[in-house]
Amino acid sequence: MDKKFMVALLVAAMAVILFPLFQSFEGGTQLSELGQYYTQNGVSDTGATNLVASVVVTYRGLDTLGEVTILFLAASIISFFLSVSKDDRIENRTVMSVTEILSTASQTLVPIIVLVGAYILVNGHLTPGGGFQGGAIIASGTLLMFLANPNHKLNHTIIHVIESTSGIAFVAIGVIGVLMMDGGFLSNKLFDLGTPGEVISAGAMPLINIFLGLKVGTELSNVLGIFVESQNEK
Amino acid sequence: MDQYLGQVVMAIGFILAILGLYGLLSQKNMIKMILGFSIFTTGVNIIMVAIGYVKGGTAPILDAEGNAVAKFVDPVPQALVLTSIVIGLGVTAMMLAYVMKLYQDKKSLNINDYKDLKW
Amino acid sequence: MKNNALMFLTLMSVWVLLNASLDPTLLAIGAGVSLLISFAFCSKCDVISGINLSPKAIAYSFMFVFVFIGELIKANISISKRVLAPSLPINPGIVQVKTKLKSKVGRMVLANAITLTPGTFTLDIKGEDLFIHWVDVKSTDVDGATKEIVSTFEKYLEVMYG
Amino acid sequence: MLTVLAAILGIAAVVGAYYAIHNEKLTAAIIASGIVGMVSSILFLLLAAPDVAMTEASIGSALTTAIFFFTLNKIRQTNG
Repeated sequence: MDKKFMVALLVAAMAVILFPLFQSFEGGTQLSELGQYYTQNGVSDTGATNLVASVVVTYRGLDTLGEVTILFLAASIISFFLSVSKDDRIENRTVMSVTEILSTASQTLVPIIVLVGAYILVNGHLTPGGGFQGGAIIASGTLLMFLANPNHKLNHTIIHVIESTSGIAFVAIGVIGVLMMDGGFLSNKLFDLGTPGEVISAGAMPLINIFLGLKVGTELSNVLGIFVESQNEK
Repeated sequence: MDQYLGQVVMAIGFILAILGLYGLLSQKNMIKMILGFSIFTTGVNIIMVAIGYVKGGTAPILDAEGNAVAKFVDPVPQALVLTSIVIGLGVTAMMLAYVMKLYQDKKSLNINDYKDLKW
Repeated sequence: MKNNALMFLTLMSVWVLLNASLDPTLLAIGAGVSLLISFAFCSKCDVISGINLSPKAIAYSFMFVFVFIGELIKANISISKRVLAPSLPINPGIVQVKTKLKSKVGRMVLANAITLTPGTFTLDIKGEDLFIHWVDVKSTDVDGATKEIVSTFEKYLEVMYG
Repeated sequence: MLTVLAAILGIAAVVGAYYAIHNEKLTAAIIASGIVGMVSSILFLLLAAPDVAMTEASIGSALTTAIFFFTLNKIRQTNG
């Protein structure tokens, strides 16, 4: 009784806190000051037509670095908790048999899913997409691979090499921006801005997007791989 | 016709957030608690995107010449939510890893069985 | 090597369709990405090489599309009739059928074609036996069910995938 | 028109969330929370946020659900 009352009180307090936000929301007739600045100066500042990507990658690039760090920390903690020692591992686990249809279809579907991820990475500064979306789609390709073949082993060496290389490259581009240009961290004036709408444009943004996507994609694949391998314990 | 779209979606976000919070607080099963947490996160993300919505606005993507053709919605909340979703997956996975380890220890999913830190 | 080349061509065409442009820069990026993927994910995939590329097979592929659409419309009408009839004349059950197809792609396309037509649903494949959930079981023995369900598609798939 | 669509999707999301919290069967609850992720991805699209919709569709509905199921499978293994 006492505990239920406390829960009800907390939920009611949350509702009371949220309600004024709902009441004061007029459906948004105009942008905030910051949003207005980004919409008006986004293209001339960054050369990218996708404003969300330019906010994620350039204007708020430092936040993105923090986000990638948090993801890396979470992946490290998961692998610390769930890593299976060699003595406890079952080499070829007998799982519920995977249908031939799924294993056949996944052979063609996995490459195509990864290709779509790459397409979203490369065009991130022009159309909806960018590093996070591409990385998430690449990770779902890995998930399909695991579902089709539960005993599949990820090549951890390659994954770690890709992950750390792209992480270092991401930070390096940021630091070069501080040192050489006056644009600050992750300035994309490293290269020529080019004409908006072309594939090679928006300065360093496509490059940053690709490194970000590789990092997020390998990180999430790694988390999935640890979860799958933890099923092989004992 | 669509002048209340922002309000409707925001209300959905509120209901989801409150339901998620209620699940997080009231359930005893740890996996159920984590499910409640992930629903709470989804609700908060919907609220954040709804705040940046502008009536009749289009996605903040310019045409090939770089001209703003129409009214845009606010790109800032969208960028924040983007990172929030990815972090949400990392945090959920981490909590589930803890649950797996705790279950190996005591063979129970009930949160009331873990009173080692209670005093 | 042949598998990798075929996979590369498939991926390249998907890339061109996605981008809807023949910009040389994009094509170069696509070629690089497709090459990388076809070697990284296609080390021992034998799916695409199962496809027969003779002129007869290509003609049969086009015919198969029309046959499939025809079957789809027929099955949809028949199922709608069953659903709308007040007495609900259904007789569901699981039947076993046999297929003559040897290649994996052929069997995958067969199973998906059976699933996509309403009323029949492929549950599993074991060797050459398909297990199918059928809304209106007309014959319970293997040969009769095979004739009813599989043989329409199999005639074309046998030529297409050998 | 979009408002009506959003309201219908919202009902689906709320019912899914309620089901996820109150169902005794964990498998059904996890699937229901996957439905919430999928529906919210369409809501993001209605709010003119295609970037967010893409991320939510692949993470909220696919990867999160899969990780929950891996955990459930491991717990059942430990049990029996």
